[in-house]
Amino acid sequence: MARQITFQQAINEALDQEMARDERIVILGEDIVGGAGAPGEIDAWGGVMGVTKGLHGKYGDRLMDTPISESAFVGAAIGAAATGLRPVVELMFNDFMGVCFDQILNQAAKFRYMFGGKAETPVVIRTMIGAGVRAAAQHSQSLYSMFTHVPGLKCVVPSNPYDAKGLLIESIRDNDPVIFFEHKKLYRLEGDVPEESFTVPFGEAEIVREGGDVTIVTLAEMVHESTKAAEILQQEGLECEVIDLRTTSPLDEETILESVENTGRVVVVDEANPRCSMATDIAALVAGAGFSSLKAPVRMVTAPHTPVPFNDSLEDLYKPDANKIVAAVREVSEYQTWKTAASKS
Amino acid sequence: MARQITFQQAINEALDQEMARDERIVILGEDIVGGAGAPGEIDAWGGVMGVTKGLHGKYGDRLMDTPISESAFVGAAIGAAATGLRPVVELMFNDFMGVCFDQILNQAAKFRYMFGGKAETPVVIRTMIGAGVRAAAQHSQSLYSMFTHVPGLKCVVPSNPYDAKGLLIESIRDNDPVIFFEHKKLYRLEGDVPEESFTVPFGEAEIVREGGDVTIVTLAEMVHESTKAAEILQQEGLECEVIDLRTTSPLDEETILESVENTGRVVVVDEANPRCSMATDIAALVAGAGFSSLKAPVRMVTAPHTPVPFNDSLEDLYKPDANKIVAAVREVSEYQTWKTAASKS
Amino acid sequence: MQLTKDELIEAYRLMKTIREFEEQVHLEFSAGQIPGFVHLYAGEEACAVGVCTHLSREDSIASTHRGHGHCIAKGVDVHGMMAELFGRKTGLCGGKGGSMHVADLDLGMMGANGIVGGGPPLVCGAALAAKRQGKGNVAVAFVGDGGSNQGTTFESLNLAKIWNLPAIFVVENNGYAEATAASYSVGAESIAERGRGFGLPAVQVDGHDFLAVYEAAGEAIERARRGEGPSLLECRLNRFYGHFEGDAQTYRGEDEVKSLREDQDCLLRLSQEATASGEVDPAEFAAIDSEVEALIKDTVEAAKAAPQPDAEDLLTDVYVSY
Amino acid sequence: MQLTKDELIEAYRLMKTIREFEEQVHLEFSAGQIPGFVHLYAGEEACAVGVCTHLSREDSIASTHRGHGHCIAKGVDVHGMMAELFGRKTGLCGGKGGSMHVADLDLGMMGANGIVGGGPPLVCGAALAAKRQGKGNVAVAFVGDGGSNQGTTFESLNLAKIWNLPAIFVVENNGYAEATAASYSVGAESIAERGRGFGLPAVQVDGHDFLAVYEAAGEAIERARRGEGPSLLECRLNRFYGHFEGDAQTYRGEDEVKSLREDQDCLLRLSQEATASGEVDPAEFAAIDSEVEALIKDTVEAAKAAPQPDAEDLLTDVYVSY
Ligand SMILES: Cc1ncc(C[n+]2csc(CCOP(=O)(O)OP(=O)(O)O)c2C)c(N)n1
Ligand SMILES: Cc1ncc(C[n+]2csc(CCOP(=O)(O)OP(=O)(O)O)c2C)c(N)n1
Ligand SMILES: [Mg+2]
Ligand SMILES: [Mg+2]
Repeated sequence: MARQITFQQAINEALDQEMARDERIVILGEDIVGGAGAPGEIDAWGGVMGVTKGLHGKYGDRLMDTPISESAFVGAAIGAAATGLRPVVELMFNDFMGVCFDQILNQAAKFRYMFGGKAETPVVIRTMIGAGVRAAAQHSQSLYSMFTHVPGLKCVVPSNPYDAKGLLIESIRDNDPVIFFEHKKLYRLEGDVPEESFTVPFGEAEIVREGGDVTIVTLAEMVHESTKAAEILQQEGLECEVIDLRTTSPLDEETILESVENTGRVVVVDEANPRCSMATDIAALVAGAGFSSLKAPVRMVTAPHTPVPFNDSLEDLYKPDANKIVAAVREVSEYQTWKTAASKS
Repeated sequence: MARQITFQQAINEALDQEMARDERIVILGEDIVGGAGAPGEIDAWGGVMGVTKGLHGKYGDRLMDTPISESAFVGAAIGAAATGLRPVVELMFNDFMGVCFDQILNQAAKFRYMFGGKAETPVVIRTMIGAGVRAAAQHSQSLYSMFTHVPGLKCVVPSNPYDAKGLLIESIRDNDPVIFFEHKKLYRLEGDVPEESFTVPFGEAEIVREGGDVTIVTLAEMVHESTKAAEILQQEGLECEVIDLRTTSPLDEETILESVENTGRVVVVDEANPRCSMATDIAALVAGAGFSSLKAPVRMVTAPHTPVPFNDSLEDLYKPDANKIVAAVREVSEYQTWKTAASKS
Repeated sequence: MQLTKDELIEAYRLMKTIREFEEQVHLEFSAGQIPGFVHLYAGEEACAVGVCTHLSREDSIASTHRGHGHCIAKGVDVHGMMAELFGRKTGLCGGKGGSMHVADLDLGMMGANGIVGGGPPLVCGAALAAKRQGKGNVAVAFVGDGGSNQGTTFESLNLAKIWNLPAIFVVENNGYAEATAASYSVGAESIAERGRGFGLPAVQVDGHDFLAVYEAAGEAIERARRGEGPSLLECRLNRFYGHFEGDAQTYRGEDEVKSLREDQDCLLRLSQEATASGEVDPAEFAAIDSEVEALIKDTVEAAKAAPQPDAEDLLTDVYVSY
Repeated sequence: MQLTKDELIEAYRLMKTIREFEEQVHLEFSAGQIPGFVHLYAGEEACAVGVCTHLSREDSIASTHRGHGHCIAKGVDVHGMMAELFGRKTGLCGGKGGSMHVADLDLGMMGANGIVGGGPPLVCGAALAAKRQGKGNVAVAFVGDGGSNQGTTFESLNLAKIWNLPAIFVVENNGYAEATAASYSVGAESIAERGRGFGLPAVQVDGHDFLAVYEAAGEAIERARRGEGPSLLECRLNRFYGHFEGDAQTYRGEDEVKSLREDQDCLLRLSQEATASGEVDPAEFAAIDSEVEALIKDTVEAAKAAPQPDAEDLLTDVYVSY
């Protein structure tokens, strides 16, 4: 059997292998070593989740702890990328984009285009998303839709250890700025991951489960809830095709549209808030290019339009889960258009 | 005939009347007076577009120029709102949200919910959107979709002087944080505006033109391009219903869905970039709740997924215009489903 | 600035309340009873109380992720706080905020804050509101040494200065931001020095010394009340626990915490000084200690017995129709 | 630091090139030939040239919205710049950037920047790259007095200090940010003083005095090259035109600009000093003046004759498939 490691180990390994391969890679972020200037252990943390732990021992000052000055150090990563390094920077929680968004929105994302192709900005910003750990309103958001909205950025949302490794290596080798979103509930997830270096290309969604009745389009942690739902529905004889986007920008439109051509029914599952979101993005794609195949309304299963509540049971209610997905799939599968009703008779 | 004033004058008048009415209103922003500390004229600018010009003479130090410290002064407006004032703050270009987004995303938007309803934050953030004046990639964006994505914020996108006045007064009186987006191409637009104070409620779209063939859903400056397109199409016998959203959050879902029930065909026109946008938001709404009425794919007419280019002709190509809207409407109106084809025969 | 005996005893009571609150939260968190991210203030009590003793409910404070101490010092109800940490309906925020978002606007407590550097701009606003209201009120931002490196904090120092706001920036320099030493992350000679670079009167005090904090804060606050603008106060102090509950603290020196508890305990110091001078009888402190312990025990029990929020609460306190 | 005569003449040529470039842009803008937002550097030439004369193409600079002068001083091609301002295909950015986004990464010019405070973080990165490459290169951020109030700038000062980066922050204090006076917006005694608060060596110089800027910049840059960390240099100077082209400048004093042109012209000052000392013959300067005028005239004509971008250019230089 193939080797099993966690999502977190997969990220660490990707960083390790790439740093060994390319001198230009540096890692910056708050406590990504941990213990700078302190009397105790050096490499005390490896980032708040321990993801970079151990790399300092191998690569020394190619990893640098930063002050709590996100604009300065995210910007520094971007500036260094434009002048010859290939930095990977950790923005602890994606919620903190608010204190450094300009450097991403107006600097990194714009350079290549507004300088007429004369700049490359090979920077990767790793950041944490997701609700589910009672971290409340300012540490639980999933803000990938905002980055996906911005031309010039590429956005990666791995759902499993294999993809985490392959997509991170791809991200590091890409010459555009990449935002790499790690769902905090996935770090301990184990899965098969080759030891050797490999890449997963951008813009290729994965069909994690095939099925001809309903297409479920989803990403990140929600891939697992969707799969759970698909298993439940299989008992009822409903076959779901579950599509894991893997990257939201670029987006693999073809895989989605082909699946919809088969099923005619779509549920989009996105943990984020509903408005102007990845959920609406996929729904709009299907309502446009996929319309001729559609046999039922596109249903979105998302968080409500509220901040993330602290209380456990409220937070559980807040998040989409297998039950809600099952209900949505049933709804679209039972939907009868004039057309489908007619064609049955 | 009713009095005609410009969009810009309408905003100035709304501010003036509200300041006269409510002592708690203060205005903060860069050069919103202009000339602070300088030897020449005081009230030299009234903001970079002159929108607040003249108010300093009437209200003195209730208007305050700020340093170029957007986090501090936008945050100050928010903090003042939470402690008894009702500030209106000018964030010159919405592109500058990047340097102060945290105060909006994580502070203003979250207070009421995360403090369990124990806080009110009556702050209005006025900011400029839009391409079309050769201001290039960092001064031409339309970023309302990012704010619309955020629960806890209300988002206003007036398209004409009447709405600008009525919606701004409504915004100032609202107890939630409101982002008020002013399209820079609209400031000189004239229109009928009552002299007396009045409000336009949130969440009520306006049907600016009735028609039974195709629904065009749009906002801000694009309302005018859409109306132009509708006039052209009328010559061909196609009647478009043009819906001006007026506020994107809250969103008037009913008006859109009712119109789609009639027409079965929808074009969404949004000047912003296409991904995870207001365009996809409306398309998704229609693909969900409006599906049973839909007779054609939902078409989105938007900017491409690129930054805004500087060059005139490229920028003109970048923006949606009447011609592109006409083409999209024709496309959806000519679309024949199996169902519509059948029902015609 | 002289404290009466009653004031001193009240200050001790508040400091003890904070300490006891944190010790109990530590236990309950370890027992898995409190979810989420929790940062304890134990060890730093003299700062919150030394500052807030000068404030009335019309004065405002904005706090940090390490906010329990500031809340208690500002007079926030400990039952409401504990229930909030447990996520209960009876919590100050109805269970929707948790430790990082405890707030009580009615008492001028503008909220703990999960964003480092979130508070200083807000405090500029509260100070502006106070200035316009003209009643001599002030607003205080608590900031950590880590938070002192955030651009929002720097901008706020300048804004407060040029608008001559009644704002006080209290920097709680506990030597660490998470695992990173302040000696590494702060390039200046001191945070006070950096404040002076912005044109603010700025002093550094021993934050374990309640009386020193009380005095320095009093001067800064009085200056602000008189309309003479903002100040910065750097308190050097220590946290007794890890950055957050669960932190293994391997970055700290051997026995660092132990020796802090022995030599740098602001509570001990205050009570020892007051009893040594004969001003307060040790028995009085002991009595307060047991009262406070009983009180905090009660908050824990009440919180555990309190109801969960209702499902409908998910959709209240925010505009929702979709 | 002694300049040879050739170096002095070369500096004059660059300063004159900037001046002439800006004067022509002013005319073309007024004539409606140049679209968009344009901010002129005329009057401030001694600063850009005084600093950049010390730099090679392996050194980096990041500029501001008022970027033409920095570009020219760093050796960027004036034909490419002028064509870019006109939005032509032959422009440095293919017409997609315009005045606010002129860049030439190959020459270490990291771009003008439409975001005030956008540059300093980027320069920390370029300085980090230089430091890692170990060849003694440096990176320079130009910042206005207005930009000196942006949080990103403050954070960068601290980051450069604690990482001991070869970064130089050159603050061009021209007294105004748009219509707002620096005396209003900067709370500190001086911007240099604020820099010292961050632990950076910081000096203030007369930015009209090329030799003074040259010398002070040289010290800071040499210090950085030696691995001794960042510095701040505050140049006090003036802009001859409005904030942007179209600014009525009513906030300025009566005759302010007129007297500046007469008394504070860095070009005049440099040429007068050099001719008074007999080092340079006035005729040599006159010859440069006509060469430069001819050159800039040519850039305008070439730009006007240059082709527009192609429609397809809208979709290049960015990932697009939708
Ligand atoms: C903008 C932002 N960046 C990073 C964090 C993560 N974080 C939370 S607390 C903390 C350390 C704060 O240190 P300090 O300001 O010294 O306060 P202390 O914890 O020592 O009281 C960090 C980095 C955050 N919450 N917000
Ligand atoms: C973040 C941001 N805020 C505001 C502006 C608008 N703006 C452009 S230039 C400018 C003034 C800059 O003043 P200063 O830094 O002194 O430079 P100067 O124009 O004097 O050269 C302002 C406010 C901007 N471009 N970016
Ligand atoms: Mg600390
Ligand atoms: Mg200036």
